[in-house]
Amino acid sequence: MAQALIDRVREKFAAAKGSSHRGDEVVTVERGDLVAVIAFLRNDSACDMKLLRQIAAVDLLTFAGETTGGGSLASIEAPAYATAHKPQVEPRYYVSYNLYSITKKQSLRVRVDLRSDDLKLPSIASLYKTADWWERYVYDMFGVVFEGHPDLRRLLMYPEFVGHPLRKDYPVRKRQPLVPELDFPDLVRGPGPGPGGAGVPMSQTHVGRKNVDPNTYD
Amino acid sequence: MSRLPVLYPEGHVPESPRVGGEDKSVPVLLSRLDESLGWFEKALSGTLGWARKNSIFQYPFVTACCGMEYMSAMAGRYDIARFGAEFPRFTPRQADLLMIVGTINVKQTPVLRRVYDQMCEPKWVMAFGVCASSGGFYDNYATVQGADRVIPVDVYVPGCPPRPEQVLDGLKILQEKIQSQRHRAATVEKAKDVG
Amino acid sequence: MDYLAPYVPVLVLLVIAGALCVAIAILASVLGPKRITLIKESAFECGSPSTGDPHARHSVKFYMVALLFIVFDIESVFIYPWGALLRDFNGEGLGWFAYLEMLSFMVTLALGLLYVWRKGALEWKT
Amino acid sequence: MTDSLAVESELPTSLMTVNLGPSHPAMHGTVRLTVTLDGETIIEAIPEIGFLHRGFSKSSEQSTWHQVLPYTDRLNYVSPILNNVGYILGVEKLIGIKDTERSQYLRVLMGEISRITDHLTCVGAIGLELGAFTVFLYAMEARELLWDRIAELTGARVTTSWTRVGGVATDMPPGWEQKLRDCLPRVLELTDEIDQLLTRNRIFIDRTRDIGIISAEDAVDFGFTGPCLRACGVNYDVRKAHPYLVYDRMDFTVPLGERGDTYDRYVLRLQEIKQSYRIVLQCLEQMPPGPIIIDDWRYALPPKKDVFGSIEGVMAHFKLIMEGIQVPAGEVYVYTEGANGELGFHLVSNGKGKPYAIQVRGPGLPILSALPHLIKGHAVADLIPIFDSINMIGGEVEQ
Repeated sequence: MAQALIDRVREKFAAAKGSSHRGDEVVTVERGDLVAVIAFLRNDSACDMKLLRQIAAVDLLTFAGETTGGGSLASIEAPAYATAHKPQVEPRYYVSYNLYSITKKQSLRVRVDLRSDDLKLPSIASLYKTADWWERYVYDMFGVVFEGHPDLRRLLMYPEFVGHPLRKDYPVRKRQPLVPELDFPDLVRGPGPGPGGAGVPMSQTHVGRKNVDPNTYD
Repeated sequence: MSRLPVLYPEGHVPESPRVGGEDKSVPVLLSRLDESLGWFEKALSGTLGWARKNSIFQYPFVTACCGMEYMSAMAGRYDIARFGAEFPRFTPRQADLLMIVGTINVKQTPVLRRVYDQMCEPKWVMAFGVCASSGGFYDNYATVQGADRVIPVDVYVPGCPPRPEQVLDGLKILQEKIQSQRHRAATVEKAKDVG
Repeated sequence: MDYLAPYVPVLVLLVIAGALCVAIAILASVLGPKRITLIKESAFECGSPSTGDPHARHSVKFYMVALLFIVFDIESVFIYPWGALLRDFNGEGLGWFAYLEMLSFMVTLALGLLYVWRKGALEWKT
Repeated sequence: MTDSLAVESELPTSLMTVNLGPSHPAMHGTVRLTVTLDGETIIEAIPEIGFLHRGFSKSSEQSTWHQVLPYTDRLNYVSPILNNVGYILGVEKLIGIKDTERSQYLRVLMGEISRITDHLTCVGAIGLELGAFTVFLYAMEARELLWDRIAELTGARVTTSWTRVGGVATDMPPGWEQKLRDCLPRVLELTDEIDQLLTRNRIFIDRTRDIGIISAEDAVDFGFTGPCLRACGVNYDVRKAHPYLVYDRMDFTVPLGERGDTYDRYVLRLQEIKQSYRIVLQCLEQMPPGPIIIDDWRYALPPKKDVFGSIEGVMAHFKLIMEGIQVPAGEVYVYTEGANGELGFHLVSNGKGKPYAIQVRGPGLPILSALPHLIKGHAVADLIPIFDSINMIGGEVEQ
């Protein structure tokens, strides 16, 4: 039912491309007229999209990659993504603004693709008060800078944190501790063989250990 | 009671950071009563242990889902008041037991460290739930793999979240530990940098 | 001294209570181990380093409320024993005199209340 | 006459900044609020969150679609089944399958029971932090009764991880329905006792009426959904606006508030408990017999007799466990009515066994961002009931 919405957007903004997957309508717009599209969707009486549900961002670096499943084998120690030999993907990020109209009961997602070298987007904090924190979240997790944002700081991570954790090339377990941590070996998983040592599932830790007495090790 | 055979993996496993570690804020109480004690000291230590064990004031450092089970442990059915540990004190000055209830993430560590340092002796720490004991299944950039990487911990209560009975069992184990520890009287130690 | 006799149990109670409090205070300070460190001396503000100075100058209205409370609370404290003994006064023929006495006490304080009310000290200016 | 008092306003007073830090009972342990006070009035409040950020999105990218389920019921850990249902509906929408009739009823039934426990906990917390400890104990007793039923069905009291792609994990044990019918009246009785204790209590009304008011436009602008939005009179409930599962066959009303203050948000939660009770009863009556999980072995584990009985069963079981469910590529946003508002999952799949990207729209995050707006100008003591009435749950706000 939101197909009419996409047509309305396309009338005013030729560059917009509509698409729909499993019933969710997404309209992809250029970065230039992003604010205009969202202002139109918000203020136009026919669309009346007053509720900005969420600003989601996705990093498409390993989208075509071969990250197989491997349920129980999925050792928590995911190999850190080596960007060197992996092909760069451009445009690498996309940010999707999820709008909903309470009165018209229809929802639409406005999507903007971003190249990895200029991660800039105009801020819509002036249109929606809730955009303030969502934009800080996307800045904190992906590093997308929102120009015109009243107070762009990290939302979740601590100021001393370097890097943006939800990027695909940020290793899962790269910790930057604030308080010096006592680093004693992982007594449960033990220093056993296998790729990750501490990352190897429990059952494989005592395989091949020298003085393991099988009947006492629970 | 028969104890499970505890197997130490080879290689250097440091003594539990709580005892004698280089960390200056290790509590004053030592864990082994086998040092030679006179009759009076043993009696004094026993009574002090008994008094402290039965009147634990807890500082609930509640962060995550374990808080729900903490509520159940405090509420009517699994009442923790039966063991004398009912009265939560929300200031470390008046608390004996620091209950770390829930996940400790990296941003929380300075707060946890500060609250622990500001607690008055004698103090104990209970890691309530798997996340506080070993990080649980949050093994990523944001979480600390167990509160014992930041502060010394006395009792680990497993479970995600632990059933209130497990919490009470953990409290019982802590009480046994307090009773068997050596409690000295009137020891005053002042850190160098304090005026 | 005989009329003091009924009060001996009260005296014993006070002595025991006082001794108990003093004992607990002494025992607590003697038996408890003390480890004084810099962080322990600093203020506790929910785990965050305390910003801002705690001795900020507050508005006068808080002090004024305290004063008004003291005045009118002590007034009610005086009325209680009077109320309890009014029947005995009446028995000894002093009823009217005691009643008028308390009335004059209350009127003077009522005047005070009127003054405070007219002065506008009762409105809570946020 | 009052001139001499006018001088008093010129007396210099300085502002005081207080840290309602992360480790504070009223802040539920996960928010630092730096409050600037003039005497008792709050001039400005700066919230700082992230003290319970546990890297849900990052961890979910390392686990298969089913392994993400335990992470979801730690998002809003007060009503975990609502998160499970919300997430699994998203995965099913990505795959394009629907679960069996009976499992839809089971999901609605357990979702509503979980919603009741959420509202009970919130109301208990409001009472507790305003000093009414008895209300907290009544709420906890009622919640224990419901947790027993949840534990008997799903196996866990809080961390249920109960739904599966295409169905649910466990069916109702024998005699469970009767036990539920026996304990629900006691839960309602306790809710009525809480109602009598607080709703017409002079002190409670003074502490919560006209405190933390937000207008309907501001609420929508701040992204409010759920009881906090309906307290301002906006009728938006995902179960009515976009019925999913079998909510269209349930007849229940959506209570609305008028002033959007703390009192309305409290009363709304009590009324929603009664509505959820009605839904639970209707679910129990209309519950159809039949399988609780679809029979498509590409997505659902085959029954044990097939796993050990036939080669296809073993292969399907092995592939599902080892490879995880191969969800077709695509991007989907699925929203359900969580206990605090619209709980949305933005799921992106690249056709492999692991989710490519998951971002949760926790209903608590936008509401918490409006906290400074809500408490400006109020006294410090009002901050506690306002913060309780928005029912901020660290897990869903900071993922």
